Amino acid sequence: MIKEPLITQEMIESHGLTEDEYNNIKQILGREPNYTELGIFSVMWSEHCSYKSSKIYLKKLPTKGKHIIQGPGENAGIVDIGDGLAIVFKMESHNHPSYIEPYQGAATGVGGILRDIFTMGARPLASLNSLRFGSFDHPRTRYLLNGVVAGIAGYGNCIGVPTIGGEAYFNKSYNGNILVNVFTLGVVKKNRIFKGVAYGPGNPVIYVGSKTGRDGIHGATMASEQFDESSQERRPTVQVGDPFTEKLLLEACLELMKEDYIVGIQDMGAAGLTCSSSEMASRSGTGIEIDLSKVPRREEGMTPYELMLSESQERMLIVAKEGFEKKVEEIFKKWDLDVSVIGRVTDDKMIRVREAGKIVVDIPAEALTEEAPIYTRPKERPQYLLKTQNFSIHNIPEPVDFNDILIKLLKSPNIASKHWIYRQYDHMVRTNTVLLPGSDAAIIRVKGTNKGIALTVDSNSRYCYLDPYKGGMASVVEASRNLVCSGAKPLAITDCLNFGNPEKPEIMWQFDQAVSGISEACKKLNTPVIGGNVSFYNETQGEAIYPTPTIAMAGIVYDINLRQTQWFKDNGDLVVLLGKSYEELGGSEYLATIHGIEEGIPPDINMDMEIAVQDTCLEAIQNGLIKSAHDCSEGGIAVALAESCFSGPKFNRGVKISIKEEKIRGDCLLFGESQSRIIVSLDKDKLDDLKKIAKKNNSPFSVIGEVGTDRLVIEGLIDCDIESLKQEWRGALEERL
Amino acid sequence: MLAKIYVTLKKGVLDPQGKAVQYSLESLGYNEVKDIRLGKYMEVRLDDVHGDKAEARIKEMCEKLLANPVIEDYRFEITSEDM
Amino acid sequence: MLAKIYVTLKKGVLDPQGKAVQYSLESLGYNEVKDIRLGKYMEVRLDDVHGDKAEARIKEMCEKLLANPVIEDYRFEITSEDM
Amino acid sequence: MKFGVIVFPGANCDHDCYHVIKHVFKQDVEFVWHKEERLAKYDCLVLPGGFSYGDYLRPGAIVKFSPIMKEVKRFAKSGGLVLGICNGFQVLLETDLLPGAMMTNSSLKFICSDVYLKLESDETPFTNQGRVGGVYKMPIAHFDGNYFADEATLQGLEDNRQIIFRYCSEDGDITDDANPNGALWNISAICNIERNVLGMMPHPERCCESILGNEDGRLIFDSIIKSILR
Ligand SMILES: Nc1ncnc2c1ncn2[C@@H]1O[C@H](COP(=O)(O)OP(=O)(O)O)[C@@H](O)[C@H]1O
Ligand SMILES: [Mg+2]
Repeated sequence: MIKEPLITQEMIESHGLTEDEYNNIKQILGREPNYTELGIFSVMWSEHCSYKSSKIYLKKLPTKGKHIIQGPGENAGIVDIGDGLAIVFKMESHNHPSYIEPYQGAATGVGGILRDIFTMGARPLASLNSLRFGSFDHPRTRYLLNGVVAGIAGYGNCIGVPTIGGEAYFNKSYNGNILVNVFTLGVVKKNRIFKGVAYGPGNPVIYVGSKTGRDGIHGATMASEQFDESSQERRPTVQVGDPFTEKLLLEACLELMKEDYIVGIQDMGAAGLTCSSSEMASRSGTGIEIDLSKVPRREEGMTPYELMLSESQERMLIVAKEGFEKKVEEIFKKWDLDVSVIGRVTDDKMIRVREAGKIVVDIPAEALTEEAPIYTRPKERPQYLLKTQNFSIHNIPEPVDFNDILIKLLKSPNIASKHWIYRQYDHMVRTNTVLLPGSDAAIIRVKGTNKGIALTVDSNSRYCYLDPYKGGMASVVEASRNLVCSGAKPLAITDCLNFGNPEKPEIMWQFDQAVSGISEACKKLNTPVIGGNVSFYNETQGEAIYPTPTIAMAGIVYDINLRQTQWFKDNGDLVVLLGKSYEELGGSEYLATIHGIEEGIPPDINMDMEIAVQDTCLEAIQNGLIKSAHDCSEGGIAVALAESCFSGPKFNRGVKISIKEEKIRGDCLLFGESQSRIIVSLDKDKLDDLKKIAKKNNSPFSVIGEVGTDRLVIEGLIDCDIESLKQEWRGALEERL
Repeated sequence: MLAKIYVTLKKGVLDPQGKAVQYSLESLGYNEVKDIRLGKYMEVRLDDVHGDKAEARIKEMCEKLLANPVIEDYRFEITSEDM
Repeated sequence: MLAKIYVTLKKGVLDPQGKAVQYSLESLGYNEVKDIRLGKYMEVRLDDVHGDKAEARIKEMCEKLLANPVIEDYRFEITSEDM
Repeated sequence: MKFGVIVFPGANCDHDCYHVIKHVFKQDVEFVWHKEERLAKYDCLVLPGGFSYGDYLRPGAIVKFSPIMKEVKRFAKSGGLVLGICNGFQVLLETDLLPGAMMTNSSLKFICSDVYLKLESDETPFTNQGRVGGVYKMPIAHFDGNYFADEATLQGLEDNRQIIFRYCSEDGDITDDANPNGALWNISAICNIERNVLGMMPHPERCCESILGNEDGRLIFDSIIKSILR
C-alpha cells in the first residue's frame, strides 16, 4: 500500500483551493480530507467542473421549449425532430491542451465530445469545429493551426464521423491562447435515450473501454488556470487519443443500448472516474461504492489518487441492472474492450472508494456536485471601452480604389476560403452530407425521412470585445441567419463561452453582458440553449483573449429537396437584398484589415428586423421561390456578393449591382457589416411572390441587380474579374502556410 | 556524417499503435511478446559538420522539429559510416 | 529480452515524409542536412525466449507483420538490456 | 444475389456500403463479422473503407490476420467477386490479393475531395457498364492513397490491363496536377490478373444518389449486378 502524503498549506494552494473552500470541505466531511479526497474536491470544485463563477449568469439563458426534450445538465441536450427521432448535440472546448500539444489536444477534444453524444444512445452523425488562432506574425500560429487541424482530422476521420463545417479566425488576442471548440450531433430514437444516472441500490457499476493510465491527471484543474512560464512543466498531463478504441467503444455502446440491460451510462471525461461516479450518483440521489483493485490499469503502482483523477480517454462508466453483468460483459468482449464490474450503487449517497479493502475515499456525492461553491464575483465595465467607443469613421480617410480593398479583404485569413482546412476532414463519410462545407451552413439528411439537419457555428469575437452584449447577440443571429439561408428552421443552440480570468471584474462584466445578449437573442428567436460549456482563464501572462462565446446552432430542413445554397445559379436572375444597410463600420473586418483598427461600436441589431428578414428568406425558400441565399457578415455586402459569384462548385456567375446611396460613404456601403441582411437571387417571374412575402413579414426589400457576365460590378464602386477574385480568395490561407 | 536518431514515446504516454500491434502478435500466437512500443527512426546525413558541432546541431534539430518534447524522448548516435 | 527493430524504406522508394522534414530543416537554417530518411523504430520486449529461438521468432514477426516487403527493409538487434 | 460487407474493427464505411446496396440498388446484403471463420454463400464481398485497427502500423496491415481473411482469400481464389474500397484496397494489397503498396499521400495530409477518374478497362465485372476513356467523378477520402509498385510490377499491370482507373483532369488528361496523392502512373484502381478482385481508392458508395449531387458511383454497382445476373 502506497503511503499518502500529508496535507499541507502549500498542497491545498497547489490544488487551487482557497482557504474558505478548504474549511468548507472540512465541515462537509467533519474531518480533514486525505490526499486523495483533496484531489477529488480540487477537480470537482474547479471552475471547469463546478461552473462556480458562471452558474448565476447561466440561469438567465432560456432552456425550455415545446420541442426541447433535454436541456442543460446532462451530457448533451436533446431536441425533438418528429418521426419518433431526436437530435442530441453539444460543444466542448479543448483550448489549453491544444495549445500545449495541438494534435493530441484537438484529437482528444473530438474524442470527448463524441462520447458525450453516444453516451446518450445517439449515433454521432456530424461534427463541427470552431477555431481561433493568433495572428500569422506569431511564430507558433502555423504550427498550432497545422497540428490542430490534423488532430481533428486524425480523430474524426478515423472514427468515421464527418466533420461538416466550422469556422477559423485569426487575431493577435489568441497569440498565447488558442481556442479549439468542437461540436458533435447525433440522432437517437426518442424512446431509446440514455442518461448518466445511477438508480437502484445494489446495481453493478461497470467500467468499460481503455485501461487507466497516468494520463491527464489534473486536466480539469489545468483548464481552470492561466498559463504561465511553469505551464511547460505540466506538459506530461496531456493525453493521447486512440480513435480506434473509441470506434470500438462507440459500436459496443450502441449495441448495448439496443438491449434493456442498463440503467445509466456516462463517459469518463474531465476528472475521470471521480466526476462520472459522483455526477451519476448525485443525479439519482444514490451513492456509489468502488473497489479500485477492479479497475483495469495500464501501469503498475498507480495510487488511488491517480486512479480516481486519471483522464485516460476512451472509457465509460455504466450502471447495469442487477443480474445483467454477464450480458454487458459479452458485448464489450466481442469488441475486444476491457470490461470490469468495479462497484455497486448504494443508498447512502456516498462516494466510497476502497483500495485493498481499506476505505480511501468517503465523500457525500452531492458535496462534489450540488454543494460546490458558487461565486458572485465583482464586475466592472472595462476601461478600454472608453477609448474604443470613441472611434469615429470621420477620422479615417475614404479610400479611392475599392477593387484593391475587396481583394485584400478576400485574402484576409478570416474571410479567405477555408478549404485547406475542411479538405483534411472527411466530410462525406456516412453518405448523409447533402450540403458540403463551403456554404452558409452544412446539412445532413436524416435517413429514412425527408428531413435534413442544418448546422453552423458562429462567433464574432471582435464585436464581443467592443460590446459583449451586442457581440453575444450578433453571434446568435448570425448563426440563425446562416441556417435560414440554407433553408432550415433554427431549433436550438449549444454554446462554448471562452473568456479570460473570471476573478477580474472586467472579464466578469464581459461574461455577464455576453450571456445577456445571447439570452435575449435566443428568446426572441425561440432557439433555447440546450447545453454548453464555459472555458475561463484563457489568458497568458495576464493578457486575456477577446471574449469569444461560440454559438453552434442546429435547424431542421423539413424537405431536403428544398435546401438552399449561397451561390448564384443562372444568368438573368434578379438579385435582391433583404434588410437594410446603415453607416456602420465599428468592429468590421474592413477596419481591422485595411486600417489596422479594432475599435468602434459594432453594428446595431434590431431583433424585429432580424426576424422579419429571416422569416422572409425561409418562407421564400420553403416555397421554392429563390435560387440562392447568402447572409452578409464579415466584409459586408461586397464580400457576400463576391462569395455568391464564385463559391459554387461548378461555375462562376458574375453580377451587376447598383446600390448607390447618397447618405452612406462608399466604404461603409460596401464593407460595413450592418446586421439582418440576406442577399437572395431568383427568377424574374418570382419577384412579385417574394415581394408579397417580404411585405407580409415587414422585411425591407430592394432589387439591387442581376446575375450575368463574368465580372462583379457594383456600379461606380467595384469592377473585378470573378475568376481572379476567386483565385485570391482560394489561395490566401495556403499561401500563409 | 550520418546521424541515427531514435524517437520514442515518453514513459507513461499511451501508445495506441503499440497496443494494437501487440494484440495482433498475440492473436498470431506470439505470446512471448510482453510489450511493444512504436517509435520513429531517422537517418540524417550531414555535410561539412563534425564532432561536437554536429552533435549540437542534431540536438537542436531534435528539440525543434524531429521530436515532440511534450510526449516524446529522443536519443541519437553520430557515425561516419555510410547509410 | 529486448528486440530493437528498425524498419526503413527501401532504396528507390520515394520518402515524402523525409523530404518534408528535410525541407522544414532547411527553412530553419539547417543547410548542412543533405538527406533524411524516415523509418520506424520498435522496441519489443520478450519473455521466456532466448538466443536463436528469439531471433527466429522476431524475424517471423517482421516478415509477417512489422514490415511490408514491397516498400520496406528491416533489421533488428536482440539485447538483454532493459528498455 | 447476395452481397457481404465485411465488418473489420475500425471500418467506418461498412454502413454506407450496406445502405447503398440495400436501399439504392435493392439487393440482398449482410454484414460479415471479421471474427467469422466460415463464409456463407455470397456473390460479391465488399471490403469497405475506414481505419481498420486505426491504420496503426500501416493501413490494412493488422487486419489482414482477421479470421475472416482466410475465407476471403479462398473466395477470391475460387473466382468470387471482391471489391475493396479505400481501406479495403489497402487490405487487399497487404494480403497480396493485389500487387503493390500504399504510401502516405505526397501532401502528407488527409484529402477529402471529388476527383476525376478515367476508366481504362471495361473488361471487369466491376466496370462492364462503363465506357473506356470515359471520365467519372468520385470522392476520395484517405491519408494513404499514394500507390507504389516497382517498375516490373507496374509494367505487368499495364500489360495485363489491370489498371482500371487513373486520376485525370475534368477533361480526361492524365496529368500530375490531376493526381491528388502522388500515386505512380496516376493509378487509382487496379484488379488482379483473373479480374475478379478490384481495389479502388475512390468511394463509389458515396455517389450513387441524386440527393448527394453525384451518381457516377453507380457504374461500379450496376456493373457488379449485371455481371452476377449474367
Ligand atoms: N474549421 C473549419 N472546419 C470545417 N469547415 C470550416 C472551418 N472553417 C470554415 N469552414 C467552412 O468554410 C465555409 C466558410 O466559413 P465562414 O467564412 O465562417 O462562413 P460564414 O461566414 O458563412 O459563417 C463554411 O462552409 C464553413 O463551414
Ligand atoms: Mg462566419
